[in-house]
Amino acid sequence: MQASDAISTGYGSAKGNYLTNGSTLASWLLTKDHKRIAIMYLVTVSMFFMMGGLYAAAIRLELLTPASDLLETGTYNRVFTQHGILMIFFFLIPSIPAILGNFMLPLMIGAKDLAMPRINLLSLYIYWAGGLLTLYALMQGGVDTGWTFYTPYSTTFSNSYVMAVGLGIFINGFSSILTGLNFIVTIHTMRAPGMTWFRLPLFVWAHYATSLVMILGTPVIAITVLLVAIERTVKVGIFDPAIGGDPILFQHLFWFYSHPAVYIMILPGMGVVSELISNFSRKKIFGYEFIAFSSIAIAVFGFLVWGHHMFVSGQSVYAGLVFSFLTMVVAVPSAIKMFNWTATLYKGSITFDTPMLYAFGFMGLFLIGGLTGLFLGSVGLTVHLTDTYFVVAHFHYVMVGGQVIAYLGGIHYWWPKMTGRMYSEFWGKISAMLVFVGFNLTFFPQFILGYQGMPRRYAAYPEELQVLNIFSTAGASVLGVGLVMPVVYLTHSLVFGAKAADNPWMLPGLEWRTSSPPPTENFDVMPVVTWEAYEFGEENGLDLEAARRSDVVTA
Amino acid sequence: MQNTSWVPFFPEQASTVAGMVDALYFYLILVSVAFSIPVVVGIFVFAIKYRAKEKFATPEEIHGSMVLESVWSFIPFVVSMTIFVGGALVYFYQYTMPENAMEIYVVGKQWMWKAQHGTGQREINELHIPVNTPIKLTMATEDVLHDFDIPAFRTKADVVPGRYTYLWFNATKPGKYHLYCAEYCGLNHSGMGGWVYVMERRDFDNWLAGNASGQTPVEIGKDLFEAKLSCASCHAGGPQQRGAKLEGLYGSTVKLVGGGTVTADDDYIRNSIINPAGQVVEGYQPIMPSFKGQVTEEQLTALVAYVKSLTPNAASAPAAPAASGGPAQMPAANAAAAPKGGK
Amino acid sequence: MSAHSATDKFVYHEPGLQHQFEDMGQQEESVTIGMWMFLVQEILFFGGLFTAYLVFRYRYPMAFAAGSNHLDAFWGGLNTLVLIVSSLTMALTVYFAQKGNRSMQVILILLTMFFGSVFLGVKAVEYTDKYNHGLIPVTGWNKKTPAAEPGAHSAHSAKPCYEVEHGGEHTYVNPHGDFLWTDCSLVKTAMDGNFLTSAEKAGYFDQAFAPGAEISADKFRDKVRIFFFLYFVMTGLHALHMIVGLGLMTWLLWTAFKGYYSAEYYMPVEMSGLYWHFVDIVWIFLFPLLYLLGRHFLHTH
Amino acid sequence: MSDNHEQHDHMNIPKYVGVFLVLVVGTILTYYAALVDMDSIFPGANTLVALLIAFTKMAVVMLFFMHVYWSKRLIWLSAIGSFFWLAIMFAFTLQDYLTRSEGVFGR
Ligand code: HEA
Ligand code: HEA
Ligand code: HEC
Ligand code: CUA
Ligand SMILES: [Cu+2]
Repeated sequence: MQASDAISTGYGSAKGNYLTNGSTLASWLLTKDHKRIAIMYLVTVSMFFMMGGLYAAAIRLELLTPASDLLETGTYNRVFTQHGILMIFFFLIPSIPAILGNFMLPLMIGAKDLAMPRINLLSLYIYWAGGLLTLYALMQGGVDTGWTFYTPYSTTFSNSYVMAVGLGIFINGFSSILTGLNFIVTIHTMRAPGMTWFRLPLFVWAHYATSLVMILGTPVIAITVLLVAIERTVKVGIFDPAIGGDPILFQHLFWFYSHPAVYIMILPGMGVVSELISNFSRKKIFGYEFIAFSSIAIAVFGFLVWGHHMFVSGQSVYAGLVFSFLTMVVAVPSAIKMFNWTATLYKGSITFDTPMLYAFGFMGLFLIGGLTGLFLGSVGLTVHLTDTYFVVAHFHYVMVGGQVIAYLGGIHYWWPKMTGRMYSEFWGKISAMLVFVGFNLTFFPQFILGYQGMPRRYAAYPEELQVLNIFSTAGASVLGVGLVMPVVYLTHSLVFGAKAADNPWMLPGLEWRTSSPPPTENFDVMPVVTWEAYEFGEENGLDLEAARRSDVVTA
Repeated sequence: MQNTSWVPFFPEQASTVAGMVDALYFYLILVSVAFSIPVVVGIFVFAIKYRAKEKFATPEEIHGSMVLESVWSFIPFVVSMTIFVGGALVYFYQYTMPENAMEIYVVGKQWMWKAQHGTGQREINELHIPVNTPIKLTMATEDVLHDFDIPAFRTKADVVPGRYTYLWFNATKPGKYHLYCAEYCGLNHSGMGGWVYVMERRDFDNWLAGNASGQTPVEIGKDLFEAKLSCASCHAGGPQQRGAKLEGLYGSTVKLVGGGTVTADDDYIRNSIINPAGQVVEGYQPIMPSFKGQVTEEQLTALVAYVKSLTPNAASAPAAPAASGGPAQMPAANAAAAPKGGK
Repeated sequence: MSAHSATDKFVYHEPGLQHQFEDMGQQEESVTIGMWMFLVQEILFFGGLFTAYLVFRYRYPMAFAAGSNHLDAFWGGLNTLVLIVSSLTMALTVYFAQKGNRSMQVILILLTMFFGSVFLGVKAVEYTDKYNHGLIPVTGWNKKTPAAEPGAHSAHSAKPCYEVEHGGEHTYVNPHGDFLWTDCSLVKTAMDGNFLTSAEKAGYFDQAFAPGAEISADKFRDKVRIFFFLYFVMTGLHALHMIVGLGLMTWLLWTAFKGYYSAEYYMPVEMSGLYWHFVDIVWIFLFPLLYLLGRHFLHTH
Repeated sequence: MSDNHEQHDHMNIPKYVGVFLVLVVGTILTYYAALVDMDSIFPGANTLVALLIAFTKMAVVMLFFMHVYWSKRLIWLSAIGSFFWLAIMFAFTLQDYLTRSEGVFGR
């Protein structure tokens, strides 16, 4: 045991941890422990990410040459559709909430578990069921509708497995709803004594906002894909104009969920980054309330702007203007966050551990992604930009540059807590930099391609656009290497990594005050919170003096 | 914006709205840079200046500042409003239909664009228009959503089944510009496009009057087959193609669905084009669309000549001049896609 | 640091207290909030359908009036009352659970289940009736009645006309099980009275703006079929919730019978009650929207 | 933490029956209201009346049968909030359909 353990572990346990508490298959599959559930999510979500990544590789290889030569157009269409579906519904949406949120939320608020452990397990099984159905459909031949399932192509014309994938997404949606429900209840009722709302770490606030969106939005996509499925099977319905329906209604219903869903895909990442920026500057976050409330504001106002995906779809000009206006408004809370993070660095004591490198990466990439969101929100400009690679670049900047980077940062940050092992800091830094460089090389050229007019979902494109596409593919290779590396060294660390201290970075959060890995019910002793969020001083029970003397604390 | 031709990788500006869109674009780039500089410089400066000098330090606490928060909420808000207003003005321009525009009907179908001019002239995957003339497209689709997109004009609009949608532009520069389908529409979405030809008024009138290209029938046929009529989208000869293989067809004996056989002569090819459902080749689905009414007699002759040229030793007898070119009507699709649900 | 230890707290095990909670109050609050969040989710789940209903009703009011008139407001009204009664019995179940009265609880749960079943029975009758009239909006799913049999329920005011088709040895009124609707009288009346919106004109007529255009029976039928599609999806989903509710009641009946609940612990009863009332509320909206709106038009013209 | 046990005193059988009667009256009212042509007063009046009655019925069910009246702020908030979100969905979808005008998009 290292010196720092004794100092910082106020509430931990020496007896054993959640990993050693039973090793049979049943002890995992029937567990109600949020930490084990999170680990099972981690494994499956990563698998889906790799599959999605392989599809991405196929996309980029095909686009190396202008002609549709490597993949036939029909295959290409399936490839990008499946890439989108796997990445969005089965990777990005559950990524941070179901893994890091699930694991950390109870720890951070000082609870023994989520409020509804059985529902948590149920949500995992639902996710598996939805995932299996989708995988089955992919084996059978896949879908070719685009992840947006626009009607009437999806209801009447496509002869791929729309039904099965649709039902997969329908089922999976309930997993997300149950996770959100569980988080809201947990945050309301399970806080430890002294853990007031404004002492909550911002990660928790971000998850509260995310959960709101999950509960209020996801049911709508569920019913919408159900209607598509019904329309497909019985050939009646409300979306295909050939039988009297209205395809634009589908778009309204779809985006009512799917725009707010993009905030499901960024708010948790913003939560992670708030943690990282503050903790690795060892400084209280600047404007805590503003960051907390801007999360809620994003969640709420995010519901008012869905029509910005439909500027050229045939909705009314008036609606286009209203949605454009509100899109601008919803960008402001993100701006507030951005500035507060920057201000937090001011006069801090900044270290450059791997998680912090990811946080810096997030700041830069989300900045570009968000600002290009404004380009797309400006109606007149979007008429030119919509359905081009500009949009593709925008959303990869926010989703990959934002959420995925934040997710990686979070995984590295909490890895010692989750596994009790330290990863290699050297490889961590190398891979963080490779990801950053590769990412920009992949997607920045796509902005230019987009402005030149290259439409998205194209298997073949005019020759004059090849140069930039080659850059993009080259970048994707670098990015791919950068992303494979963590898989390798993190796995490696599970066996060979140095044992992690309970609080390797001497941080004040409750999750750092229990042992690494934490015991089954998280704390042997019910914690009582007497400090504000992000207070690094010794008076809050952190024996920094002793920690400084021992140099084993960080690996 | 005046001249952007020096900017690398920048699309041509060829319509009245293009300059406005580009101006908006440059304004947004300016805004982005203006907001990025404080953030990026801030990150770099702070990161370097305040890098940890001591392990586990506890720097002085700064809680926040109401003044700063107000400033950096208010400024982005105001700036974003200018973006909104700019966008709205351009949008109005893009979608307010001019009064005396020249009207062209456009029908999208999987996977081709069919256009018909006021004079009855038809074209497929091409659009010939005069320069400096407002053009209004009235668009319909026979099947799924498509999107008529001309990047050089910086404008596009979805074509929605069950109703008409409209698009207008005023081209400012003669030339040849990409035409795309920008809304995903299935298998050959990326092949659904062609060219927009902007011509001087006089050239356009000539074009309307007749095709003065001076190509041989086989060349014309090849052009039609590969680009204008998109025959190649089904007949390119790959393993997964949906149409029959045409190489070596001429003079061979073709097995038909239902048991019959027929020798592939000029008439058979001709009929296969204008009435494909009449003789369906064994092993294929009767999905080939009829091109009746879309190809002129000359074009038909040229197509037959081209298909024959795919069989190396075929006798080069002139195509039999049969006459059955139907009267020019609106593209069949227009009637089919008459407004059902729209309003 | 660890001044507060577990021994400070009064630890005992109340019935039904789950391991993650500290005390019963915390558990009850969690469960209540959880249930409400679930209901919020349910409201938006139905909300998608209501949006679809709204859009189509706004665009094709006459088609919806025609469809709505063809539903039987008597059955619909009766079912509303049945459901309200079951809501009352459910509310009283909770009331007696709070009082710790086991026998009343059991009786009232049984009553609730009875009324719930009556509701579903009536729904079944209605669905059958639609089936017999060729009003299932799916081709092939309607009754293929031999023409010799006189169609039942000929008393309806807006009866769709059957086309008699001759095929094979028998003569069928609906050989392919089509959705049958040929009655355009309502549109005619509305047309003559100048009640049609321009969306409807475009939706019901072949040449929307040509003078003297003829109503297209096909186009009108498509719109009425959308009404029936929504009718079946919405009431079907509602009925599904009723069935789930009945399952819940069965479990509740068993546990109440076993005496699991007391004046201290009756959370499950209360939560089931919330669910049951929610299902009732959905019907409170479905009834006027599907059965009633547009009726005045037929009444007054 | 929670004061659920207090609910014993808020409602009694006569009150429950009273709420029930309100619901029955509402049902009958909504039926007859639907037969009267109020659309001639202003278009949509029939719909409005039907919905007003439905909302009233919903309100009493929620307040008394579901005990919202005596519940915490959070419950009020989620009850009202969910309908507010429905309203957003309706309003923002309809703003498109209601404003499609001739000459611009659509016809
Ligand atoms: C994580 C996901 C995510 C996030 C967070 C965002 C954030 C934003 N998005 Fe993005 N978006 C997507 C994912 C996301 N988007 C996806 C997946 C699509 C395509 C879907 C498809 O069709 O397949 C899409 C498409 C898309 C479109 C439609 C494009 C089209 O198809 O035509 C639009 C249009 O308005 C848009 C706008 C915005 C805006 C304004 C924001 C804002 O929230 C951004 C706010 C952030 C900032 C503004 C940066 C920080 C601020 C400052 C540094 C200060 C300066 C600020 C001001 C001056 C206001 N997005
Ligand atoms: C979370 C969301 C997410 C993520 C992470 C990504 C990641 C990537 N995406 Fe994706 N993308 C979408 C969401 C996402 N995408 C969506 C929604 C669409 C729209 C679909 C549609 O139009 O319907 C889209 C479309 C899309 C297109 C446009 C296709 C088209 O319109 O024609 C392109 C083109 O370049 C692309 C590229 C990439 C690349 C190079 C990555 C890279 O970042 C991927 C890098 C990852 C890896 C390379 C995997 C990592 C590897 C391992 C972990 C190890 C295992 C693997 C090996 C051993 C090889 N994506
Ligand atoms: C949508 C796909 C499609 C397009 C576009 C298409 N075809 Fe076809 N074509 C087919 C299919 C499928 C068959 C085989 C079935 C049949 O005979 O109808 C066929 C058959 C033929 C045949 C007879 C071949 C034989 O082996 O007997 C000829 C000739 C032909 N097409 C010429 C053309 C020409 C010329 C064009 C363009 C003007 C064209 N096709 C466009 C799908 C298409
Ligand atoms: Cu047509 Cu894409
Ligand atoms: Cu959006």
